[in-house]
Amino acid sequence: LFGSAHAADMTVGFSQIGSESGWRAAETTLTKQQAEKRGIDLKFADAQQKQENQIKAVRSFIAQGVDAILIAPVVATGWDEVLTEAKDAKIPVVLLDRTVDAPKDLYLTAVTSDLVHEGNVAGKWLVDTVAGKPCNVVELQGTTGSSPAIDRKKGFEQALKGHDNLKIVRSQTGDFTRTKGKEVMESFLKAEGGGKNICALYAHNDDMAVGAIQAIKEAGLKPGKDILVVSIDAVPDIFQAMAAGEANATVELTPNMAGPAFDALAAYKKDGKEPPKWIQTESKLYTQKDDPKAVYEQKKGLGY
Amino acid sequence: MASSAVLTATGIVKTFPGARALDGVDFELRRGEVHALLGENGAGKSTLIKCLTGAYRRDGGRVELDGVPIDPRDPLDAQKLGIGTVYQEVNLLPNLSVAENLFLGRQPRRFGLVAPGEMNRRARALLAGYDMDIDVSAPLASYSVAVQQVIAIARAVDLSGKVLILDEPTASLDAQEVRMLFRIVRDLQAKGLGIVFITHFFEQVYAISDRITVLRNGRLVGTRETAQLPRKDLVTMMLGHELHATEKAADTHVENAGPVRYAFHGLGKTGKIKPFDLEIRQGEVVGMAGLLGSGRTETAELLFGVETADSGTCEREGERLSLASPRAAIARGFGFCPEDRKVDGIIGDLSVRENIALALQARRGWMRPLSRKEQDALADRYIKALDIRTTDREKPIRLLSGGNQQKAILARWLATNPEFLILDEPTRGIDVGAHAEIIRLIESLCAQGMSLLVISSELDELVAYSHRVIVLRDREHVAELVGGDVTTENIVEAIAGQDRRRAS
Amino acid sequence: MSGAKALGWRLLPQIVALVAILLLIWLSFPGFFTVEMQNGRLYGSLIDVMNRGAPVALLAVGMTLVIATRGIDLSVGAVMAICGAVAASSSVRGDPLVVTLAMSLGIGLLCGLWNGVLVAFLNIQPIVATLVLMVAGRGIAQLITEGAILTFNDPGLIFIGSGSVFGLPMPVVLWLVFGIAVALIVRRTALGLMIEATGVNRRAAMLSGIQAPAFLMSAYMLSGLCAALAGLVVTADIRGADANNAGLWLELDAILAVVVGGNSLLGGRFSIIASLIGAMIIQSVNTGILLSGFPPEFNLIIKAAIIVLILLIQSPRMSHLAAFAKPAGPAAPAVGMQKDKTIERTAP
Amino acid sequence: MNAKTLPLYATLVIFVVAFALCAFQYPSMLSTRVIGNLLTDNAFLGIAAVGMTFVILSGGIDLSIGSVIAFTGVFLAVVLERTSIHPLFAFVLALAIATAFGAVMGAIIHFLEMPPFIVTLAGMFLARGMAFVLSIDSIPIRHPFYATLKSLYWVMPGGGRLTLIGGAMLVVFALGILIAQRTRFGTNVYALGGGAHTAALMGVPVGRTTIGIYALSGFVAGLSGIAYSLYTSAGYSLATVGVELDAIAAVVIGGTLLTGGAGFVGGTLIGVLIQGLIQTYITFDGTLSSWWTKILIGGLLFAFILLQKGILSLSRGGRALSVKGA
Ligand SMILES: Nc1ncnc2c1ncn2[C@@H]1O[C@H](COP(=O)(O)OP(=O)(O)OP(=O)(O)O)[C@@H](O)[C@H]1O
Ligand SMILES: Nc1ncnc2c1ncn2[C@@H]1O[C@H](COP(=O)(O)OP(=O)(O)OP(=O)(O)O)[C@@H](O)[C@H]1O
Ligand SMILES: [Mg+2]
Ligand SMILES: [Mg+2]
Repeated sequence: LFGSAHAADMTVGFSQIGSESGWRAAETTLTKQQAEKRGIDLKFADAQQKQENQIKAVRSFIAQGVDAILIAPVVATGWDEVLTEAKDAKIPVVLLDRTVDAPKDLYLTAVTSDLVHEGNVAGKWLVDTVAGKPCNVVELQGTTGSSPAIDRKKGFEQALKGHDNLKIVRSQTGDFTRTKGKEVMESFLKAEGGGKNICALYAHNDDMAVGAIQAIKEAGLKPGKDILVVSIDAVPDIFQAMAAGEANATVELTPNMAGPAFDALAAYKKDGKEPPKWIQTESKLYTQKDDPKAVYEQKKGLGY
Repeated sequence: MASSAVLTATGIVKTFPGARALDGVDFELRRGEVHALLGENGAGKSTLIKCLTGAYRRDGGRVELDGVPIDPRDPLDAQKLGIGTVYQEVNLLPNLSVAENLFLGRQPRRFGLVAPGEMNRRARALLAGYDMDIDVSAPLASYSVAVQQVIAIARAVDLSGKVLILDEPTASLDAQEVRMLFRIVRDLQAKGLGIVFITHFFEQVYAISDRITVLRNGRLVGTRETAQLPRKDLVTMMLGHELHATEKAADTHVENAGPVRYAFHGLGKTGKIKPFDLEIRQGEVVGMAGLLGSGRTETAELLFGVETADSGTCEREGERLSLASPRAAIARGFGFCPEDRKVDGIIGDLSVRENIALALQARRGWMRPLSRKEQDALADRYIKALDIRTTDREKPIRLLSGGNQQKAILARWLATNPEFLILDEPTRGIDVGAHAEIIRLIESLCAQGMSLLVISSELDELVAYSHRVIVLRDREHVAELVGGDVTTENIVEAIAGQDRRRAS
Repeated sequence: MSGAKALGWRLLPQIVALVAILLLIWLSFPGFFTVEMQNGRLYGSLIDVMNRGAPVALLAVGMTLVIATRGIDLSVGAVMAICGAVAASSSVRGDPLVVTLAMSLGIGLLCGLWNGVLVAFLNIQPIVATLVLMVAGRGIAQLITEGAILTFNDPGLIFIGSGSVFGLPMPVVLWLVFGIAVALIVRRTALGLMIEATGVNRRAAMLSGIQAPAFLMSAYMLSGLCAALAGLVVTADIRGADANNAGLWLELDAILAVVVGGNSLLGGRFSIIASLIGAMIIQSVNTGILLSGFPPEFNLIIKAAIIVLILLIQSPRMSHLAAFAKPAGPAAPAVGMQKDKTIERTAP
Repeated sequence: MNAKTLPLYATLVIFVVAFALCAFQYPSMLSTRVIGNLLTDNAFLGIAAVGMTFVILSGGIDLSIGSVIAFTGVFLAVVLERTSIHPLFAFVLALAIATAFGAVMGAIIHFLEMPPFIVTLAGMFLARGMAFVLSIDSIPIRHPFYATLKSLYWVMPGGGRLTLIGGAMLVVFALGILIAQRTRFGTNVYALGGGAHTAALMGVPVGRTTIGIYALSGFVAGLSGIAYSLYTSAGYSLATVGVELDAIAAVVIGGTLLTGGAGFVGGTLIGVLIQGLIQTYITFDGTLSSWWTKILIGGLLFAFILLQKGILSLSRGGRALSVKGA
């Protein structure tokens, strides 16, 4: 690799939110792999879901004088101060999988997907699939207040706008977890006449979808047929479900944010070339047509 | 003026779930008089007090202070009105320092901030009046029941502007402290305060009180001039009938104690008690006398394995025992009825039944439970035998009156049928009737071959039932009186020794 | 007063609260009580309540005893995660079911042992002692699953989560049987008495010959075992061990269940049955919220409001009134007590 | 140095030793910068922990502080975003609300005789819920006054900054110590911890004190919320989840008995710093995976407690049955 030569002997601090989901674990693994591949010395700090810990981490990275800092921000706000400190210390900062609302000059670039767009893609797929037929949708939200939950909801609703045949009849939080996904889906099924008036499920992440699929099966319905299932993240297990015809579609959120980030850093270090402020990762839509089995095989090694 | 009432209560009623503790009780306290409030355990004395001081809200009746109707919402109100109280059971805070306990709520302040130096100075001054010279900045818990009692009294006296109420203040005091207390009471009396005095010691009643009010089962029996009320009549008033030939169980000494059952050699623990030898025969009562803090409780705790001795051995009929823990001791047929009922004795939230069955159950192990029937039978037997006053055996023991709690703990140990029973102040806070019963009990137990070690501050009581009396001074066994030598005088002699401790 | 009657009085506030909640839900969601048979399995919201309430109910059993000893166990959530992870990994490794279960339950006991030693022998305050495992435990669980969701498909293990016996979901059977079994053991032996005594006044209990440490240990170990069972249930339920989220913050719900069950956090008197009802109360609230269809941002407010309501129903003030309602025995026995008595020695 | 203050000194010694060890492994940890960060990053926790200390000393517990902090942050953000009122006034409002919130919980605990654990747990749900209702989204605070407040800091020799909130924490602790040790209210708090019933018999105004304690805890939580919103210049309804546990841990590590009645506010400061130290150490290490991080935190926590126990039992020949029923 070209950039890697220069990236080598670089020390990079990485402040990770924590480890709350399989996807997060995969991101961490991939980041470490990418760093290794480029001979980068990666300093890793797990923030246990706490912004203050992330700020602490960044501060101590600065104190240790690393060459660059990666942050996967737990929340969009509240970064101005510490980012300024980094800037003063002339340490470039790259944001992963979420932007922050701080002045753009405070960080080098942000490697993220567009959360709203993800929701939008999922919504579009559903609109096209039901093709004008009336359809009651139930929604499994992510953790209340978390930006993925908010934006993926927004995007999905945008996509549904103007298609009055689709309406969201129930929407509850499943905290991004399988257990809650299953529990909430059970109550949806009860509340909507045993599921007979539900035609589709939209889950803010695959884990909740996987849980919900089990609930649907235990209610004696066929997920994927009686109730369409579309979700986001593209973790391996959802592809198994797709292969079994129990899930219909998922939108990929790549866990490999670090790769592009390191490349950008390398280029920047090499000849001060400013990357674009936003490196958007692709939000690819997978359906049962895309040979889910194969995708599962290639993904299951990535530490999801 | 001197004879006019300072505090009058009329028709006081107090009902607890399942028990009417007070039933239309009248009570009048005059200026400058010491008024003894007497009655059996559970008669309602403490409850009446608590109703007067707002610790309980009364359900009926009126209370007047200097002719003005009062209704203290809580003890704080009462304090503000000039009523100082020592409640039964030392009611101070173990985690606060002695000084803080003395001045809680009225600490001296400088610039709005509490001034500890000043507070400690005053505390020391205050306690000096009670011949007590202790570190007032140390937490209260580091002192014995006795010291705590004295501190509680000092606090109440300091608080009382018009009325001082003392609920069994002398229960854990020895003669010397009692004398000192009476001196102070007389001063206050002279100052025109009204003083309510609850006790089960008749000597003290006749020594200090001007009038006597007697309660029985929550009802007023009557109020008399102490001078016009012979002991015999007083007893009858309290019990509702005469006390059959009990108290003079005294000089009936059973000289023929059996062979040596337990032998302790050089048992001791540095800082607690100097090494001592002790032999206890079958069917023998060994009394233990000494001033407060002389180390009697420590001795007992050492024998029972509460404190692990750092020197000495223990033999039972020749075979070595290791008394590493109370459990081990109990397994060897020991029993120990502790002095500090509240902290070491009762399991407050558990019922009377469970408290009585506890030690026996513990020895049987949890796998072999006493059936509910057995427990009930056990409880009922001792409730009857020791005449424990409770509405039913399922009542939480903390709701029992002080004396009745004491009886329940005694029952707990009798139920285990021990070979060697250690009693630390067994008659503390127990009424005349029960007192006589317990003395008889002790005698009948040893007649049946049980060995007893009895710690008591009541010397005539010790004399009454002890074959031998060990005398302690300053954490050392200093003398042993046997047979005919066991007399009050000799004990006092021995306790005093050459140098009188804490001479006043 | 007979034991049964006493129990009735004891459970009254909890039962009232539970009924009240159920009715409340029923008003907002008429179909709530309908339960039908569906492919050999009872099916309905009421069943969901009992099913989803299983983990907290199981935890509550152990937590009740721990709290009775004047302690608290914050680690149960983490222990659930560990035991779930252990079970999943062993199942993935292809061990036979018995081995899987034995390992997972064994680990649970081990965790309890650890807590017990810290509390009983090192005399560390329970809340911090168990805080250690609460923090480290989740790490250990994640170490086992490496942060991913470890999925398995051993039908036997899955059965624990979604199987059913006599139409009742397995988890329900588990907590009912286990809970009642423990309740019986504790009350039919003297275990309960010993634990209560230790909790109310440890020193007095020791002076009466009770080996308090042993009983402390047993309480924490039972709590560990319960956590293991709960861990198995949630893991089997989603056919995968989610070390990151399994049992997260569930310790709070368990404690809440015990207290809603009317047990004092200051130790002493306890009732396992009451705690189980408490667990059901809490789960009814959660399920009710889901069924009500409010937007999620209101969940917590509703929950808070209902909890306050429940506690109002069973606040000591109310029970005072209940106490006065009880048939009152006569006051301290009146005149003329038998004065002639000599103690016959008890035969041990 | 008497038996009461022993745990305090024990904790202090442990902290100093631990810091020395860390500094030995990572010399750069000895910089005033790290120390400055230690104060700034833990300011909001420390401030809240002061309130928690009072609550625990009185034998109670307050699980609501984390949510109250978050609520205060969101409240400030919303108010400053949607209205034009001055932050100082907003601060006063927030503090008033938080204090009232605490007072109400105290009143419920006292008058309805409910266990604090549950009442404050409900409070925890309620406060977090109100934060959600105010705004699910996280809201940045761009008011210039915040900038000025942030610009107030004292540069220590060596480049470390003692920021406003860091200083505020120290001040709050100073005041806390003063209240606990030198006021009648303080003594009453200890009295309640020693036994509410006895305290009542001794004439302690139990009701007033209880309400006061939880009001104080609420006030301090509000203060901590302000500190946190200054720290992040934002309001976020999911912020500071589980801070109550950190606070409790800090208090107990600081040598306060959870059963109440014994302990010192000063100890809590050390407890907070110890936790901060653990965090800093971990970020300096930078090789730990997410799970090893957790395990290490737990391990270190255990080590500290054990050390404390050791020192205590060494310095006082622990009695055989030292557990006294309250
Ligand atoms: N809080 C309570 N609840 C229920 N019953 C109570 C309560 N307090 C006291 N009692 C009952 O009221 C009666 C009177 O108790 P009280 O403590 O006044 O007796 P007493 O005269 O002080 O006896 P003693 O001399 O042993 O102290 C007893 O039968 C006791 O069981
Ligand atoms: N009047 C006193 N002044 C100072 N310290 C005292 C006094 N009385 C007791 N103590 C202290 O209390 C502690 C233990 O007293 P303890 O009660 O065990 O002695 P005791 O002989 O058992 O007296 P009793 O059993 O009558 O209370 C000792 O440390 C002793 O120093
Ligand atoms: Mg009394
Ligand atoms: Mg003694």
